[in-house]
Amino acid sequence: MTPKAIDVSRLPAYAFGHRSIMWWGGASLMLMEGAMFAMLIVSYIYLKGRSPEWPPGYFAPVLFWGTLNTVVLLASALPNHFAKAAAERLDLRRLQLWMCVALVFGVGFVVIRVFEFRSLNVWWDSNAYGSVVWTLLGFHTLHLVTDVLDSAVLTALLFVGPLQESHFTDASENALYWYFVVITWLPVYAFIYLAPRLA
Amino acid sequence: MPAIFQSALHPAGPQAASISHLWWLMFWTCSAVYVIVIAALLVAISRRRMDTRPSDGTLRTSVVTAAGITVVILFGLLFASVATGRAVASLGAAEALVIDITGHQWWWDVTYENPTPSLQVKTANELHIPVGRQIRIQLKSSDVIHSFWVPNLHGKMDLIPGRQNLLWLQADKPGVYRGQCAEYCGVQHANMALTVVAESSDDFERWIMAQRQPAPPPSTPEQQHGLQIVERGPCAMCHNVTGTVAGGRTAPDLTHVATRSTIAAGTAPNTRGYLAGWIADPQHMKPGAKMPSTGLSAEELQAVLAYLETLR
Amino acid sequence: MMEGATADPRLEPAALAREARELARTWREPEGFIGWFSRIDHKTIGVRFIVTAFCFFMLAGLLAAAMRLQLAQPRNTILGPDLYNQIFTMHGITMMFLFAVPVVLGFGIYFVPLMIGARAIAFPRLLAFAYWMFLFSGIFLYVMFLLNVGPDRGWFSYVPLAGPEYGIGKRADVWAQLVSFTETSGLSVSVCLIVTIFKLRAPGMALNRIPLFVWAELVTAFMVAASMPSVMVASGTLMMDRLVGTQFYNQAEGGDPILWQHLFWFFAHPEVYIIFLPAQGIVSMIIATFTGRPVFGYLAMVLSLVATAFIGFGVWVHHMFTTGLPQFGTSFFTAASIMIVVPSGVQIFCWIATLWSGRVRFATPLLYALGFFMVFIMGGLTGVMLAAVPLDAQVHDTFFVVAHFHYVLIGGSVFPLLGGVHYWFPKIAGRMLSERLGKIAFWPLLIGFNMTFFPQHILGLMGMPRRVYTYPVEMQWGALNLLSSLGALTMFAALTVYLVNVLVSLRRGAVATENPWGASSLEWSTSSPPPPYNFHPAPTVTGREPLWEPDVAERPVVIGLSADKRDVLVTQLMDAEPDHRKEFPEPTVWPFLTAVAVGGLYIGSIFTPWAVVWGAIPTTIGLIGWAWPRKGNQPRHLEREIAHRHRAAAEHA
Amino acid sequence: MPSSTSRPVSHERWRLAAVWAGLLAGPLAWLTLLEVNYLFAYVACEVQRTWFMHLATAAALIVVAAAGFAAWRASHGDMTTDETLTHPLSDETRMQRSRWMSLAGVAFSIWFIVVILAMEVPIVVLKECQ
Repeated sequence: MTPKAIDVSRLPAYAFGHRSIMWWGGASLMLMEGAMFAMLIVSYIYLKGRSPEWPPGYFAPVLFWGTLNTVVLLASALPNHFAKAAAERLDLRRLQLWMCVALVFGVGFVVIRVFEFRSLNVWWDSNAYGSVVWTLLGFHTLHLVTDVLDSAVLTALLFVGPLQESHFTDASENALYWYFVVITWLPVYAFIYLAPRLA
Repeated sequence: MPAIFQSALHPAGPQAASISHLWWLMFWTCSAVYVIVIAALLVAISRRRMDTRPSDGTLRTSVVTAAGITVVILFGLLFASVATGRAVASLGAAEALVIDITGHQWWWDVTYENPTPSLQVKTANELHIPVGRQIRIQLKSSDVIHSFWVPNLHGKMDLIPGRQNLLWLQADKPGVYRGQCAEYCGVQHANMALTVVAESSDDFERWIMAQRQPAPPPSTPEQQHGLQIVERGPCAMCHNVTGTVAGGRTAPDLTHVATRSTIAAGTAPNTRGYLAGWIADPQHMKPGAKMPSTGLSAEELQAVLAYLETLR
Repeated sequence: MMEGATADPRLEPAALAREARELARTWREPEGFIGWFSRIDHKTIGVRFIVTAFCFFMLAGLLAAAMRLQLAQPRNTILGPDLYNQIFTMHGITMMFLFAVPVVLGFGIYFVPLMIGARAIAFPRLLAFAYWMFLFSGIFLYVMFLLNVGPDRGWFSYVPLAGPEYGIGKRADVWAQLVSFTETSGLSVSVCLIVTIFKLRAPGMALNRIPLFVWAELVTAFMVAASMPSVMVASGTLMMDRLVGTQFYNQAEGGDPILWQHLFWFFAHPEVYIIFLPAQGIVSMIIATFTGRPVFGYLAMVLSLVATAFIGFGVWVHHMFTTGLPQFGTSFFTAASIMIVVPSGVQIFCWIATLWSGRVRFATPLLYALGFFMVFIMGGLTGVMLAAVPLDAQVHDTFFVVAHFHYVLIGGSVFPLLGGVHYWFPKIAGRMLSERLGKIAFWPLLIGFNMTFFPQHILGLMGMPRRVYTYPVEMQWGALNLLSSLGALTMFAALTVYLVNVLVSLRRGAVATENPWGASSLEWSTSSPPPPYNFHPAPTVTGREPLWEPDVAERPVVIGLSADKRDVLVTQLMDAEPDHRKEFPEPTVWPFLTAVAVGGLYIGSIFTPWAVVWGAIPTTIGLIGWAWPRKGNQPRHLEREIAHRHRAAAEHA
Repeated sequence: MPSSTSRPVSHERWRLAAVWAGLLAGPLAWLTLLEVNYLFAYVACEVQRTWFMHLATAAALIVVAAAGFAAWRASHGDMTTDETLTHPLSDETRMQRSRWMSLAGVAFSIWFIVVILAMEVPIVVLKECQ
């Protein structure tokens, strides 16, 4: 006899959210990146605990640029949200539009980040405090830059590249990763800018 | 020389003793567990009578029971280990003898603390301690992480740059106990030993008195020549000999070097022959050691040896 | 009862054969020089991982032999201190980073997709990238070693010994970048494994039906993902301290050497379980097969794996008991380190119960599993001793510890792995290994192992510290060291026999059938070696032991996956319900090129921080080439998809 | 097999939450307790008291026990059928899996209660500043 069968030919060729393997890939990536941020923050707390004064021997970083950047970043969640929604509606035109807007935010953020580094009031080699602050900020900047590049490539693909379902899932995952960059920034901001003031 | 003179199983002090009790408890318990489990395994694989195949219920009961027993045993061992820890950490008398030990690549700098600085004693790679008296050892490092370990007296404690660690110990029987750096500290980690001489308090007092004296003046011309070389030659740049102009601080204090049993932190016995070999070519006996070759002529070398032998 | 359950023309033998030919075309591995660098099939990459890892195993073994030669007698002068310190460091990092982790992941890469009935592994290109990173790391390390720049600060590379002030030269940087290399590789593999196990399981393989080996690999992948970031941060900060003058570990500037130990051991203790959990998975598969019954206590087995993983993250401080941390605080880690014994104990009890109630067949794989019991249990028990703060203060950093972790790692990991090679060789190579040679290799290995490492327990208690290149005559450690060295020689001979067995059997071994051992898991339901597309038609699962279930004949199969593209069925996380079809990527050389770029970046950054900047450019290009699609679907196809989606949305409303 | 008794979806959600609570509460509570104890050890030495450490243990125990109980509850009761499923044995599969996970949650909670109790031993035996 011929065995019974499950016919999967009518199943869709893509899916969004936790149904898609891209989502899980992104989630695992975020788990690892998140663990690294956690480790750096733990190191920050540890060094802070070892030091009689904090920040040791230097002024706390200037609030202005970092706070401005926080505002920009939170605002960028909006175009990001629309891009994600458009992607999951397979709405190419809107997706292209919002990806471009989100990209502008991203670039703006990177530019402001330069001023942030200049307003830290300490050098990475001044002491352990300077080292951990620069590393935290630098590590977040790394994510920022990579995600901006990623979005740029994806946007370019949406305009010129051959069209595929996967682009929509990728765009949706890319949006998710941007949320990750936004969310990780909040603790980083708190530790770089607020912790020295609380101590 | 005693059969085993650097052993955790031959305790000569209260801490090492209670640790070795814990060891034997663990040893016998774990051996019993091992034998029982392996026996069960062998029975399991050698069973041939498949008709008596136990039901899953029986298996579940046995596994759960075994797991329960394991938990009970482990709680017992946990309690024993923490209780031992409490006992080991119980020293801390106010009238303890305080010794500063600073780790260097690859030797031990020893200072006997004393309220009056003139009564402090500096020596290297060899401690003398009075039997029955509590010793408070303050551990520091001048370069990398080392670890102070005299197994017959106590477990090890690290010497960490930028920190000071405390180790309390006490010797109950007189004897010579060897210790060794136990934290990998670089190319000559293997040759960073120290000797602990536990002796009666009278002997100890006699020793410390002698150590407080400056170096005796040389008597024979050869010894005087030796002193000149030590003072003017390369030695004085690193070594200190109290009572002479040799005031180096980056290498072992030589004021009473002739009283020590070993040279180069336990690398070789302190005999004229070895000492000659060590001074003539340190890099041969202890490759990578910080002591450079002195480039002394044979005659100069003999003079230096003659002088060093007077440093009692 | 279900749609599409009736007899289907696509299931006629002729139709199936036709589709199989088409699948073979679609999933074929690229040929030729470029093609060889472009392969992404999980079986190809898995074999590459396993073979490469075992090559490093041999190298590290030779280094070990050199060490045993030097220590065979007191005041030996075969190796000088500088070379010896390089060798013991190289031995450690090779075994940990270049053998143990890659090989256990390699087995997962090859067998997880087969065991869960998947066509492929998730993110095959990422997997290829991971392999190249791993290979480059090994080549990099050994080239540096030959240039006399091999790391010599121990595999733990403690600061300040490895810091800018005392770690002069480039040796410590080589260590740091080797870590960056291998961790990049390990993290990538863990992503592939996690997603594969979550989303590509055959329909019906709910969480409670996943084979124990797959569970072990899943737990391991999560441990990798959670622990390796810690050492990435450690090695990164160490590099910065050495290269751009940051002060993380400089106590003079507010840094702290102990921070390094926390960061390192938070990774390095879980690392032990990363190495050892998959091996436990192998033991479970072997024992089930050679007792002819499922491993007793599936739930307990799975929970033990997960519990070990969680508790494994709460014991790292027991490597730091002698650093002067307050005993009150560290004792909690004693409690954890002692309690972690229970899960392993439960697993051992379940295995014994399985053997007790099963029909034992003494094939060579089972022999190695039994060797695992003999050796590993002792290692576990000495582990309990090391968990006790006072006792650890005595034996920490002595040969007692060396003995302990060789019992744990060789017993807990290498023995099962050697058994696993025997067990799965037929599936991989299509030929059986010689049972006789396998047994001939086993006994001297077991005896030689105990001869080598048992005396080291005693040496440690007699006060012999680790990492010493020589010891004085009067210490009376000579006899036991000589015995240990002779044991090493015996092991060496045994492993040579094992190697000969593998090489000979590759050519002359008896040809293997689909399921030579009569095992129960899905990898045995396809040909040996499996076709590039793994299964056709794709299987479904209704129980834990698919090939032993009564319904094995009339169990439904999956049809409707296109054969003209790399179509893979994605299922739901918990119950493995069919969810959607995902087109998988074609082979490409881009992952290799990206790995070259990243490797250049890592190696360059040993010499100048600017390498990070310049290396970023080719890396970016590589990633773009990697992600850029080659062929697009026709717009009509996509419109159909969109229409389908809107229809679905309408139905939902 | 009692598979067709229809229940609201919210009920399924609750069951799922309970199951995951049973699986995760144990390890997470224990890991948190470990870190908390490690920090409290320093505090205890300063104030020469340990009652707050016992309190932490108790809190952890309560959390885990509650989660375990929820998981146990979840292992009972029927499940709703889901017509959209394509697999022949889907319902049975889902039910077995769900029960299995609940059991796992219960077992895991019990086990971590034991581990948490082990953490009490040092607090009871050791002096604050050792």
